[in-house]
Amino acid sequence: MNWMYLIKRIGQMLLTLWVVATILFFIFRLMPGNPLAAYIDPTFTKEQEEQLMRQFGLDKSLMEQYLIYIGNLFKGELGQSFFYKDSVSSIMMNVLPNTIYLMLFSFVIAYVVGILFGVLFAWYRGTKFEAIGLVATLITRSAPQFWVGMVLLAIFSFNFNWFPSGGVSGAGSEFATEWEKLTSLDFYKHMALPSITLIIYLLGLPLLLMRSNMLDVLGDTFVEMAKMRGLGKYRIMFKYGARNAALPVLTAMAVGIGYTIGGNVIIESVFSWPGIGRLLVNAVTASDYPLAQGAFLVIAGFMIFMNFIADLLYGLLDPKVSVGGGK
Amino acid sequence: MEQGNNDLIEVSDLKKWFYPKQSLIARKKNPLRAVDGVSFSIKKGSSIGIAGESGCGKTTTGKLLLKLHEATDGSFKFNGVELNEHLTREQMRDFRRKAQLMFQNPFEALNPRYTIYKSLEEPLIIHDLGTKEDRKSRIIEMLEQVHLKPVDSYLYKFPHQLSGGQLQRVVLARSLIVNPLFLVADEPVSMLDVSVRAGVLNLMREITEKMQLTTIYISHDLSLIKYLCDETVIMYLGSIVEKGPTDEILMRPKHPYTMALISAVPSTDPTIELKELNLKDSITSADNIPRGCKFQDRCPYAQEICLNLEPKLEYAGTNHTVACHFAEEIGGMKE
Amino acid sequence: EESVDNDQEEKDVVTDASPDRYLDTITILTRPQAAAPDEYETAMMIHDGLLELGLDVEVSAMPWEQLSDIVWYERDEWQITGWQMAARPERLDPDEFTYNLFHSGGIEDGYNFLGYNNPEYDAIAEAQRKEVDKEARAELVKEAQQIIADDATYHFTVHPNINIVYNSDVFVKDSITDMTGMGAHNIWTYTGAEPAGEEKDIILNSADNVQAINPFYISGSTDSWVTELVWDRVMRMNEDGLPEPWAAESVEWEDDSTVLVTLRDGMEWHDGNPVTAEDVKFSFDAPKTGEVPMYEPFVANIDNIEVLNDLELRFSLKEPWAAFETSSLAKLNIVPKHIWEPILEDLADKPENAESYQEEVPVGSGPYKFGSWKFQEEVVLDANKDHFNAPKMDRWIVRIISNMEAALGMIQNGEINFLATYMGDADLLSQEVEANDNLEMITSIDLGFNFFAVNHRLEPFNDLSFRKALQAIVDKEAITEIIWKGYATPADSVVAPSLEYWKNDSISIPSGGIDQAIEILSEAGYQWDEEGALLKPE
Amino acid sequence: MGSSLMDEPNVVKEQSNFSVTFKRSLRGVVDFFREDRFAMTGLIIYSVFILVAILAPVIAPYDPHEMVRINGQLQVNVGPNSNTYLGTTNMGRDVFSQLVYGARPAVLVGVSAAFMVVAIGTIIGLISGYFKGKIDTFLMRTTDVAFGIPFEPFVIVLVAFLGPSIWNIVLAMGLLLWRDTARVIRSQVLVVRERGFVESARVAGASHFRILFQHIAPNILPLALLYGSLAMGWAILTEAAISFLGFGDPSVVSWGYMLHDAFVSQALSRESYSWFVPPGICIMLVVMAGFYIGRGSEKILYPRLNQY
Amino acid sequence: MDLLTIKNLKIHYQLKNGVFKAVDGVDLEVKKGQTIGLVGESGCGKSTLVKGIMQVMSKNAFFADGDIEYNGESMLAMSESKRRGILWKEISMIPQASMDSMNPVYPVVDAFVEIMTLKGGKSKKEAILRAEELFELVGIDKSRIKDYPHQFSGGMKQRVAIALALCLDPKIIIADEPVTALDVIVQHQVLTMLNRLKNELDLTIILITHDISVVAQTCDDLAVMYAGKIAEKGSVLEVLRDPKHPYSMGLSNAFPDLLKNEKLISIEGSVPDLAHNIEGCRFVSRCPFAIDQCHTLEPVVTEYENNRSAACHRAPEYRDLQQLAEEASVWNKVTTT
Ligand SMILES: Nc1ncnc2c1ncn2[C@@H]1O[C@H](COP(=O)(O)OP(=O)(O)OP(=O)(O)O)[C@@H](O)[C@H]1O
Ligand SMILES: Nc1ncnc2c1ncn2[C@@H]1O[C@H](COP(=O)(O)OP(=O)(O)OP(=O)(O)O)[C@@H](O)[C@H]1O
Ligand SMILES: [Mg+2]
Ligand SMILES: [Mg+2]
Repeated sequence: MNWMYLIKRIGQMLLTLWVVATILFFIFRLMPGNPLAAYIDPTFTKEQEEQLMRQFGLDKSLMEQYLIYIGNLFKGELGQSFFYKDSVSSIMMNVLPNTIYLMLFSFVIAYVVGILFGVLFAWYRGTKFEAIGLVATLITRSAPQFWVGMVLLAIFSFNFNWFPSGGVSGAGSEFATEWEKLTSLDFYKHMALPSITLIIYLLGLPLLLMRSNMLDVLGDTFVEMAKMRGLGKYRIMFKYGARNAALPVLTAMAVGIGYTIGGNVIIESVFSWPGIGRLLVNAVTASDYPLAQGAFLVIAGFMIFMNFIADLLYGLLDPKVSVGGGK
Repeated sequence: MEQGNNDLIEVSDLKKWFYPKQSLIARKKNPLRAVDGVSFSIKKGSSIGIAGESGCGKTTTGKLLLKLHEATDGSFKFNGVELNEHLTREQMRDFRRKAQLMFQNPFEALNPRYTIYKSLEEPLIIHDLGTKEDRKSRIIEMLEQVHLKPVDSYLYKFPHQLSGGQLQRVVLARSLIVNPLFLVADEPVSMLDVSVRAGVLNLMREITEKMQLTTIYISHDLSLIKYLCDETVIMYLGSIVEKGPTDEILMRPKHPYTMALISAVPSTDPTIELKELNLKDSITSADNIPRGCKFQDRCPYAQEICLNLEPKLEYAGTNHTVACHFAEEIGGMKE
Repeated sequence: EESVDNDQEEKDVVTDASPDRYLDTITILTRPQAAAPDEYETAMMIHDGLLELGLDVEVSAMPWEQLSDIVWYERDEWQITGWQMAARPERLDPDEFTYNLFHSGGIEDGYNFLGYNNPEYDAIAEAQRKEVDKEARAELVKEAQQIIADDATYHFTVHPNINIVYNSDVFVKDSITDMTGMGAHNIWTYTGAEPAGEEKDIILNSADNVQAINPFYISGSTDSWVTELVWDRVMRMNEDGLPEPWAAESVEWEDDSTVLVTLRDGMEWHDGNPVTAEDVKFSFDAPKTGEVPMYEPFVANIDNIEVLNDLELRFSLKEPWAAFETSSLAKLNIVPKHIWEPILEDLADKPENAESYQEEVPVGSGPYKFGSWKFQEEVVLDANKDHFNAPKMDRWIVRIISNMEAALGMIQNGEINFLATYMGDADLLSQEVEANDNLEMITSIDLGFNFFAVNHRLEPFNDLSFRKALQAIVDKEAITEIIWKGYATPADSVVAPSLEYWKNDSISIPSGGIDQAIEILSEAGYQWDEEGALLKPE
Repeated sequence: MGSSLMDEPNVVKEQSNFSVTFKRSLRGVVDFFREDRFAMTGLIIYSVFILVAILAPVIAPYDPHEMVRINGQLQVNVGPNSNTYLGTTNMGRDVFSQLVYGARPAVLVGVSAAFMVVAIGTIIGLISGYFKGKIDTFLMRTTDVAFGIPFEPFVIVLVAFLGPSIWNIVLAMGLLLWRDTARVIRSQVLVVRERGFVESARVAGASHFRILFQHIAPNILPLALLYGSLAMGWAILTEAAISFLGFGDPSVVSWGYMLHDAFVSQALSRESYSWFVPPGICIMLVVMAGFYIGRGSEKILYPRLNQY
Repeated sequence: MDLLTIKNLKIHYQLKNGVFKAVDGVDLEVKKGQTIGLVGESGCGKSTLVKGIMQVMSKNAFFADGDIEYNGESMLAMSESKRRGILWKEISMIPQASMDSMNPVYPVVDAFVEIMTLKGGKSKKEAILRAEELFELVGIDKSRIKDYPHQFSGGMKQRVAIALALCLDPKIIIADEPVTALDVIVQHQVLTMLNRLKNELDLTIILITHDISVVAQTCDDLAVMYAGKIAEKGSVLEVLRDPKHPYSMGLSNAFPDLLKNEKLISIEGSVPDLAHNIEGCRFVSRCPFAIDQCHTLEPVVTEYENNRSAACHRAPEYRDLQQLAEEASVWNKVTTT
């Protein structure tokens, strides 16, 4: 293990985070309008307004505010929501798990299925199976997510009533623990439609990536040699081909998780999924800056972290890197 | 301009270390000493060959001499001017005109989007040589020199429309079109088919002689070097282990590595049997160089001193130097 | 093409008009189509009308927060804006609408954001406030409505229909209460609805998040639904829109400014403590501490509260207040003193106030107890079977569904059984109800109303005849038919037709469309240039 | 010393060969399209939509905002018929006309986002990959930052602040989307700069500018164009998504706006498929066109495929 | 009897517009214990031939004609399962690029175990023992079987590849350019290894290369291939010393030798485009001795004593031609015409 390198990379990650946080701060502070507009009721007096400004630290100079903000970030404090009058981090903790469940669940399925079909499409390059499959993949990848989600809703929820149309669990369901929730059928029924929508969308990337990596690997000598040894088709396909082609896909996966968290906004809105994406949209609509800023920062932090992981994974998994020096 | 001696190139203790990219698994943290203290000089108009096993730093040396790499350390004088320091624009331009490189892979060396004409014209344009007409006539002249006739049928072709042998001729023409003094040819024929290889080699021999060019040939193939070069340098892991006139080196090698190298070259004569090599397997690489002689773990003659003291290049005859503590004994043994 | 020609014949066309007779571009503010399709479409209609009148017009759609920010804080900056007044129980009394909206006291920073200033009107608005005699007060209120119409103060569009759909497999039909101006979604329904089958949960939808469950702070409408059920009030508005005693056994006016309240015996907080007169006094005194800014205006007129015994207390008002029952007794939540007193004391010297305090488990005394709250998802309340008006159902669950299409789907597939808010296409809703045997719809006319406000401070809206012309353009009938598909009632006053007692039904407002507008403007001296652009009177 | 050339120091100004080079690389692009059926399909889709966008006023029978009246009768929620080919919206607007006009913002957003992506991404990638060292580090850290910013939320926030105009959406996308292009181009440049002909140009004494723009750039042009075409799809999808969430430009009839309009007007429940489906398909087609071109250019990216 | 017989084998590639005749009628007999070298210019179809024998052809390749017989049985006609049985068990192969010939994500022993358990009917334990044996045989410490491919040097990898080729005791080993791209010293090690194994294990080896010195040092027999056909065949000594085909003559001229001091002569021109039909001799465009007949009539293979054969119209006059061929000027003529 190269600790110095790890430390350097962590340093780089923190730097990136800091820059993003700074950009964010200035975006939110320098935009037009009164940041407290949504909050201040018509019945407020001038004094009350000023008191509020003080309360949120808005009476200080921009630089001071910035320093306080960064200082708070270090302490893990994201401020107070204007809207919910609660600390941003505790609000976020309510919804973050939901986003993560939905995302991970869809992700794992999408990647397993995607990789599988990527392998098959590469193996059967040039056949009808591939041509049709590829067109289908491109269609799913091109269709607007919200559109797909709404069509699925109309068909499977409203029309056939197979799946509930929104939320993470049935009305009034009570779970003693998160674990109980995660093991209940009800939860998966609720997750079905949003995750299908997400899977349909996510599927494309690992599939296409796997396919092209696989095509690359299939041209490699060791695959040809495996054929010459008279090994079976599936053995060659998976042990030789997929096993080697999957490495870049795994790195892509790490980055992809980060992206999906950020891109979940739409699915969460369509399916009333109480996640961080929807929280962000609501916060932006309500001009709840601290909340919007906090949600944004958490999403960004997650993405930056996943990029970092992807980088490390790449170093760990790529034989060329781990061979070091060798040609 | 005329210096006291008539060496065009003087290299002393030239080094190029590559620092590996960091990664989480720090398998190798040491710098890779691709060229590790190389000294030699080349007389004007003479040709010298650099041989050695793959990865010993031949190409890197060649690139250092063309300033395609910045040297880590050492000195490199061209025509008496020190080049291993920051050069002015003018100096650099001048050097670029006088020193040229011929690439190993002719299929790569020409911009696939340029016609042959354009590729050949480019150096002339860069160096502001001649009017358009001058340039054209110079191009035609060069193509004729490399025996690409009739010239017209080549001028406006694209690289992919030419065969490897033809391309390598174009590459040669391109490197010579600005009338350089110095040419580095890095494995100039290794990508070519045997049957056309000879043609290019002959051509190079003919032209460099005619133009009085100072040339460095880089190859792992000793038979080629023998065919082309007056002098030979044998490299091992970034250092020179032996150098001297080609015939001398091939006939009377003094370094155990050179010997192994020579006896490893297969002959086209089926009656000559393959000889056993006197060499051990190695674990040494350019980023993991031991104290003492770099060749110690492969050398069948290695002794205590070889593990501790790095041998210096020492004279072992006229113009013949070798870096081995036991050069005399081993060289003698052979005879 | 044809109609344009006709118009031009009527118009008074001048050539070489002086440049200062031209009007600036008029910008109509509206929420985007997504948020308020009807408002947006109405804005587009006004846009087209003004364009035809010969003005430069543009529609600027922006989110509510941004729009209200401009209208409230930059009172000189906007020209026309879409707006609406929502139905709230206390608005069943005409006081809020007649006084707050138009009294000149609110021009600077009050509800009179449009800057309407008419001393004659101010006098009437003040008088109705203090007039305790109901009949005399009704006369004053009607007079006020007439002035609002005559001055073309607001450009009313409609009272929307409130369409509430419930599942008749779940609820017994007659057990749903339709409350005047408020619709079937109200506390009477939630306490009175009887189960028709196995299902004992009321599951309803809300488009907005629950922001807080706090008796001292109600931020969004969904918050108010919850607080209404968890906390009791001294009085409640009944289904006819009149206040009636709720937690009180009786409310007696001893004179114009003294009220004796007797509480019901045996009420208990959800934590088991008894509800006493001290709690009530605390609830009405708390806003005066400064920690509960939201409720301050509703106790400002209370001089003092005297606790007579555990169940009786006397309110003394600073001056007569006709709307005291509605605006104060039926508005403030009764909160447990034993819980909130320490909290308020603790907050006294902190910058935060009670509004930002969230109890872990909110404790009230109302018909429902707090069950659970899943953020952005749902709030569950359990029936308080010990309540004097105990619900017939077991639980009340509000699901947050921001998506109307989804809500409509869910009432059909049974995920919800009570469609409490529906802002979508009413036509569609009634079709679906038609198609589903188990769905029933209750339609009522909203107490609230939609309108466009013009800025009376600015040209050309400071000119009554221009405002009148605009009234003619805002064709309420067409708006009702096209935009609301008939699921609304044209509005002409701040008082809804359902409040028959207060409503002045002899109001007339020009509605002749573009032709009448041209006529009005021509009479007032407006002219047009040869390209059809409107010119101010000289 | 003294070549015949040196005797006549007749300096001729170098004529810019860039246009020639560019034409040649364009020719390569054209050949590529001609050879690959996938890419060709993509190109045709693009062309059709661009054409529709240009000719929108000619093709569309109504103004997209106009409430259609036939014989004085307002056409609300009617199905497809000979007057309104795809029926009307709940406000009586012609869906077909909206669809046709919708091609305009799509092309506008797509092309301008693609342009920004290609221009910014290519320049950053080129410079970063070519010069290495500090410049590279700086640019790559900047790219890291761009990669650390979630795309859709960023667009939403920026649009919410700058106002819901289509140009702000494009701007927001342009501010971020270049990141992928820059990275890919950089790694491609790292490869190309080591190729023989680039080194040979260096030996010949070519300037950085010449090497960058004459030798390297033409070789990454196809890649840049590929990313441009992908970005085009992305941009259109994003615009649709942003509109769908209600942050779109309310004055511009885009496909995203149409879907949004259909959605809030509950076209789905009303089963007005002729309103709801076509904009989705249009978006899909345009995005897919980008992918098609991408799939075609596999041959450029993976030359080994040509062997099979 | 011949172990492997290739009869008039034609392997063509299907192109978009037409076929590319990479192997166009090759006859070759391989006897047990024989080491036969196959030399030829790049693109003459050597690898295609090997892939044809190993039955792993590109998708667009097909057998146009001819047959491959193993032990007298047609490999093209036999069942898939039988054919798979022959692969590696009977005929195995040493690839050119040994560095990429093994799955990089598994230790090398995995390939041994895989092939021996799947096809050799051995248990895992036995397979590992056998692998260790083979490692010793090719001169690598057996402790290294658990290493990953990238942990070996180039020469070692090539030796591991040889060991792998030996693990099922095949009768025939095909080595497709086993030493190209290797350093002379490593090349030397590999060639000596092959020589040793050939003698110790009585292997039949088909060695493919473009380097006649490699063949000269390892093989008994030599077949010179030109543009999809065998130009000349015979014992190494005879073909190199006493070539009957002008191409063979030219080939020895073009090879530099450390021990000889003569001027190199190249064969100018290039191989004809195999996508087109070729009339006459394939070498005609580069042959300094071409006569009219060569342009129109394809030369037939003529057998000579000592199992030699050549396909040239002027083969009968080969002694005269050999003398002429030593003159550079003779070969240079071709370029200018
Ligand atoms: N740009 C570079 N970065 C890092 N290491 C390099 C670089 N170029 C060369 N090396 C390393 O330097 C060493 C010497 O390489 P060089 O190319 O000079 O060898 P060579 O003698 O030319 O080998 P070959 O015969 O294979 O061409 C090798 O270990 C190589 O991996
Ligand atoms: N899949 C293919 N489709 C079309 N042509 C092919 C295919 N594979 C090989 N070829 C062509 O067939 C000819 C023979 O190829 P082959 O690989 O057998 O040559 P080779 O003698 O092994 O050459 P080298 O010495 O370069 O390895 C070449 O011209 C090659 O371009
Ligand atoms: Mg090299
Ligand atoms: Mg081959």
